[in-house]
Amino acid sequence: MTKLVLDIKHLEKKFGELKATDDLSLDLKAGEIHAVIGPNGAGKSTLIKQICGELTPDSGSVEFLGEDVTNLDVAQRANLGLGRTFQISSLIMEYSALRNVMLAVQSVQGSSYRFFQAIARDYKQRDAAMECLTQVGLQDRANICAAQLSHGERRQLEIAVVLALKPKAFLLDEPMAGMGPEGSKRLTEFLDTLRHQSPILMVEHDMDAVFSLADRISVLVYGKIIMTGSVEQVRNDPLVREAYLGEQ
Amino acid sequence: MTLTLFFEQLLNGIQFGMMLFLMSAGLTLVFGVMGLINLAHGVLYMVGAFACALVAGITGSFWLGLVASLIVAAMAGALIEVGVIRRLYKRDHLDQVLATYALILIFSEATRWLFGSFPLYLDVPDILAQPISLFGLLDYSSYRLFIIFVGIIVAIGLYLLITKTRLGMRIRAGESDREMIAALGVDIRTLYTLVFALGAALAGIAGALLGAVQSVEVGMGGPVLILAFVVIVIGGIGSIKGAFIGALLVGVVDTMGRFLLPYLMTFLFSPETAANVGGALSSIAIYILMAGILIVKPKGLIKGAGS
Amino acid sequence: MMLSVNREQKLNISFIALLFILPAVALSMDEPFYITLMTKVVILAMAGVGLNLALGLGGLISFGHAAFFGIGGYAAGILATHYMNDELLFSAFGYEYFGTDNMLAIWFAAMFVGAIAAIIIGYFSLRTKGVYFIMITLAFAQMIYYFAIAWPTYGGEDGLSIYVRNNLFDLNTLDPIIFYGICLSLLLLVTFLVSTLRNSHFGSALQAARQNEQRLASVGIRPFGIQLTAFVISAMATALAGALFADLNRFVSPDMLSWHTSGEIMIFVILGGVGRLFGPILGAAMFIVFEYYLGGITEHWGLFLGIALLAVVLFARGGIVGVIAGEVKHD
Amino acid sequence: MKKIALAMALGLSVTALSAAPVKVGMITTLTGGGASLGIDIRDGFMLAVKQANNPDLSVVVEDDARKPPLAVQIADKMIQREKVDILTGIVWSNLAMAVVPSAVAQGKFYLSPNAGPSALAGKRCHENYFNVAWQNDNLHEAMGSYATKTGYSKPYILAPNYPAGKDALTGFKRLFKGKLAGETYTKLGQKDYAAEIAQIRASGADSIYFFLPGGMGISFMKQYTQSGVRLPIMGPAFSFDQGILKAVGKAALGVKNSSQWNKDLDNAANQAFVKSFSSEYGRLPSLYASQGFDTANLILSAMKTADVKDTDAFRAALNKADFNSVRGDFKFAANQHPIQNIYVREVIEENGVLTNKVISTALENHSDVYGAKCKL
Repeated sequence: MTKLVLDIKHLEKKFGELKATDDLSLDLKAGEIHAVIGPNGAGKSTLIKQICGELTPDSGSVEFLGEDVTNLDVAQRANLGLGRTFQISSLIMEYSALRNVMLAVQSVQGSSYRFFQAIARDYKQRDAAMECLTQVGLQDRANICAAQLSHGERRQLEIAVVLALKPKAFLLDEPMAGMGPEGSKRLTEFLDTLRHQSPILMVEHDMDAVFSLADRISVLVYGKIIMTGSVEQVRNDPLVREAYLGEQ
Repeated sequence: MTLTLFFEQLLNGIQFGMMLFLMSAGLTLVFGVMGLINLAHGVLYMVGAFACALVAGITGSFWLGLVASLIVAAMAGALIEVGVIRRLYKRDHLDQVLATYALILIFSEATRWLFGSFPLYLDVPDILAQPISLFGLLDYSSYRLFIIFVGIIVAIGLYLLITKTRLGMRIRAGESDREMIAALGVDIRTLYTLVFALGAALAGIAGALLGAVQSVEVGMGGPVLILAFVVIVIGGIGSIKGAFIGALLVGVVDTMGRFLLPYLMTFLFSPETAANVGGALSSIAIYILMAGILIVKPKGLIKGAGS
Repeated sequence: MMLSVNREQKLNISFIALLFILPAVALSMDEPFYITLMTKVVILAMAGVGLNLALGLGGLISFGHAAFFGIGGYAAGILATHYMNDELLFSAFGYEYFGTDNMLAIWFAAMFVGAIAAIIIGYFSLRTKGVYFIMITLAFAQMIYYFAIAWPTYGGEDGLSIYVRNNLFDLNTLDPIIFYGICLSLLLLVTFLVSTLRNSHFGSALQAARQNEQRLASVGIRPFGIQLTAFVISAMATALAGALFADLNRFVSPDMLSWHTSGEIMIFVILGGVGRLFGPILGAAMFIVFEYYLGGITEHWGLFLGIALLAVVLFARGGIVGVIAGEVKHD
Repeated sequence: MKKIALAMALGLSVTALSAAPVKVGMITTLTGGGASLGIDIRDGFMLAVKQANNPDLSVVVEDDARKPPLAVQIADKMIQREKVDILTGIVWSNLAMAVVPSAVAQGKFYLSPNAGPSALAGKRCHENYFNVAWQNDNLHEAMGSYATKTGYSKPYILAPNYPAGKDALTGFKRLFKGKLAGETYTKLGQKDYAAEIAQIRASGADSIYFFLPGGMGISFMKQYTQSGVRLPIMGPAFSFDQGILKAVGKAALGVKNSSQWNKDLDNAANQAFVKSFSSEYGRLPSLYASQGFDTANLILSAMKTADVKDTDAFRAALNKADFNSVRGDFKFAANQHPIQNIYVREVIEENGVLTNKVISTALENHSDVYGAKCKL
């Protein structure tokens, strides 16, 4: 049996009367891409937030690399190696693309409490960041302010930032959202190579991407996982077709 | 210490709470709808008190003065909104703080120019000047009971306004989504002017009502402003209900603190030291309350808009 | 290497030059009062530079920095008073301390006490955001303010007189120009440190925390620690300014702790330009010059000061530096 | 507001005495809370200056807005730039403590027209510091003595929680012989006194003594009247003086308060002062105006016999207090604080205007207790 990287057990989260997460269990194995799909309002964002630590579940637990991280905050989980991207790009808008990535490198370096060394002179940090930008193809846009990047470029930058963290698992919240067909295709190819680095748990709407990338797919409806299986199993499940795919 | 005294103090606390509610209702309304930090709220309070004192002095009628305070403060509010505040909604809190601080300087100094530095005379109307007996146990100021009454009326009025009227619907819409109401075709500029004027009128009437039991002078708005902020922060900024609860809480804690702390200290210290220590503690009681509540509930007791 | 100098840097350089030239002119014209006035500007500017670190770089709108200003002042006042009266301040492990009139020791004490206060206030306040943060910092400052008024040992509302200015090496600190020199050196030092900090790794994380806390946390840097550190450093600079202010006036009073003082320090920062290195210095200079000259012209100077401030907010966005040097540039 | 008030008498070319001109710097509160006090001091002072018409005396006035650091800045300016010889004008003890020690240390004279903190009367007294009003405790001591004489056995006393408030209650207790029904320190600037009034009612007090200057006193009196508690009230003059009585209203009628001056004191100087002040400014003079007036006359009297540049001679001339004080007999004690009578006044209505009438003398030729600690 492959070792579990992420193991989510019996997660519950209520907002008032609404059960946004309902006895949800989910795992991520080494080397795989696990996609979570579901209609709007199924509770995908709430799930992501509980995995990365922005929300605390009412009950249940999240284990990462065998360690219970349920009570850890976002930064602590990130330090353990949980690299997350945002559905709507969440960047440091006044910083250049390079500075955005450098911040992630800085976190890995553990140098955030260096008060006197000028960041402009930290060539190690700069080079490491540049490498990540090159990986996603943004090397020519390194000095452009994040606010001035196009939507697609911001998505790429999100990925570059998370690469710089050298995470032990990727947590991608709709990485394809808002990308053109060309961009989606390139990103799909890129993510395919990424799985060898670390496993990926992704929430995604783009079915083409999901079906071409995922080793396993979980279907989330009203806060519950109604099934988990291979691409084929999910494609052919009548329940899924009715609850989700039937809509399209 | 008798039970009667204890209840009288509790009543005093509630009464003080109502005063605080009157002071802070307008502030929290303006913050809730427009997301504006209005340091000039205390100035509008002063404007109301001066208008009331002036008109009451000329006509001899406190009630006419009260009406005048409402009108003048609302007009001053509308003037400020159209002239200055309107340009600040999209700015950050810092610009708002600086601009409304500037308004404090301008209004205070202009008022002094017009009225001079000596405090003005304003007394309660004759009909409310005499104390009345409560349950045959104690004499209580009828004017203070009147303030409790006005506080409740204002609370109910605001509740009805916000939940039952068209204007209230727009205000609620504005609280939850500022772009949306513009999309709905509501004239947002007029709405904001209206809300600001309403907030100002509430401040003005509070100034007139409290001016009659306190002193009407330039600078009277400063301490009020800080108190009102404490109240709305405890209650949850933008929530009228929160302001009501916060005001009662602050009123009771402050009054009971002033009353009980020096008393409790007599068990620990000599009478003179007790008066000193108790006095010192009671003057910071409400700030301790506020810090305590914010540490436990960082967004105040009631979830308000714009927070 | 070519040094490219942008407009903001030109402005800063010319302003530093003015800080040196003007007192020299005042000295040559035998107008010591103007030196005193400039000393006040320099000291208040330092309080502003301190606040600017938290407010401008960190986005922490503290409405309670008067607490640190006043704490610094009282640290100086208390140490000096005990020294003068030869009264025991504290004794520990058989060592008895009677205060000091050595400025270096006083500065250190002011910053130390300011830092302790900032750790406590910051630890609790940083759990809140936005307007709540503004108000909780105000609440803490008000607690200290009322405490200082009511606490009789060090004068309560009457404040504490120092009578003689404290000493630094063998300098005649009572000579206005020498005291100005001391204050200016410290201001330039503090400003240089803040500038270094701004460009450091820490500064990068701090400014990121202002723009997007969520992002900072998600790359594994805890905003809380970064912000608390910035808050404490900011408070230390403001406390140092407070200690100097006490020495300037030879007097400390709870007035230094009042919310008006917090508001004024904040106004220096906004007036000059939030987050600009020299913003608070220009802001403080403008404010004092305005207050002084208007005060000399009319009894109703508050009215005109108000109008001037309003004009700056409405028509000069980004403060004075913003108007002269344009928008902030990040690489 | 630099008002060079006196640049007059240019026509006079010959002066009998060739003494150096005297420049007075007045730092007082003209804006913000309590501005009316500063305005009265200034107006009283300037009236005397105008009447004396002495071309050798010039005055600069500036507003301290009741802020200690601003007062210090103005003092620095007046000493360093205006090169004044004498400073005066400060209303508040805390501002006086900020300005006076360093001003007198720099060899300037300071004449206090209002504040009299105990430190400056005792341990920190200075040969260049003269108090022309009273030591802070004086009026409170007078009321303590009055309460004893009147036979009150259980007064309730209250004051704000700050040094002047504590001095006030200490002063009252010093000369009051008997028990207190209660003692309360309120928050400085407090405007609601319901809780305190309830406690007074419950305490079984037979009288009330309070020191609540400015708006605090106005608020207390209004609320007290409405509360239905009917105990005799005593206070120092500050809460019942001319400038504030109008705002307190009829609630103040009958209140006993202590003052070293009143407009009905029977001496020629006073009658002339009241008359000329009223016609000059269109209002009745207050306690503060009388103190400002006396301060100016004290300076003028010293100028007649001494040159201000000869510090020792001028100091001696001031110490003689050779002028007609509007409060009658006036001289300085060893610590250069007044020895004077302190009267009990009652608030009355006279021609539709609320004002005070002297009803008795509380203390005769009274000085302060701190002088013993002064080494002058």
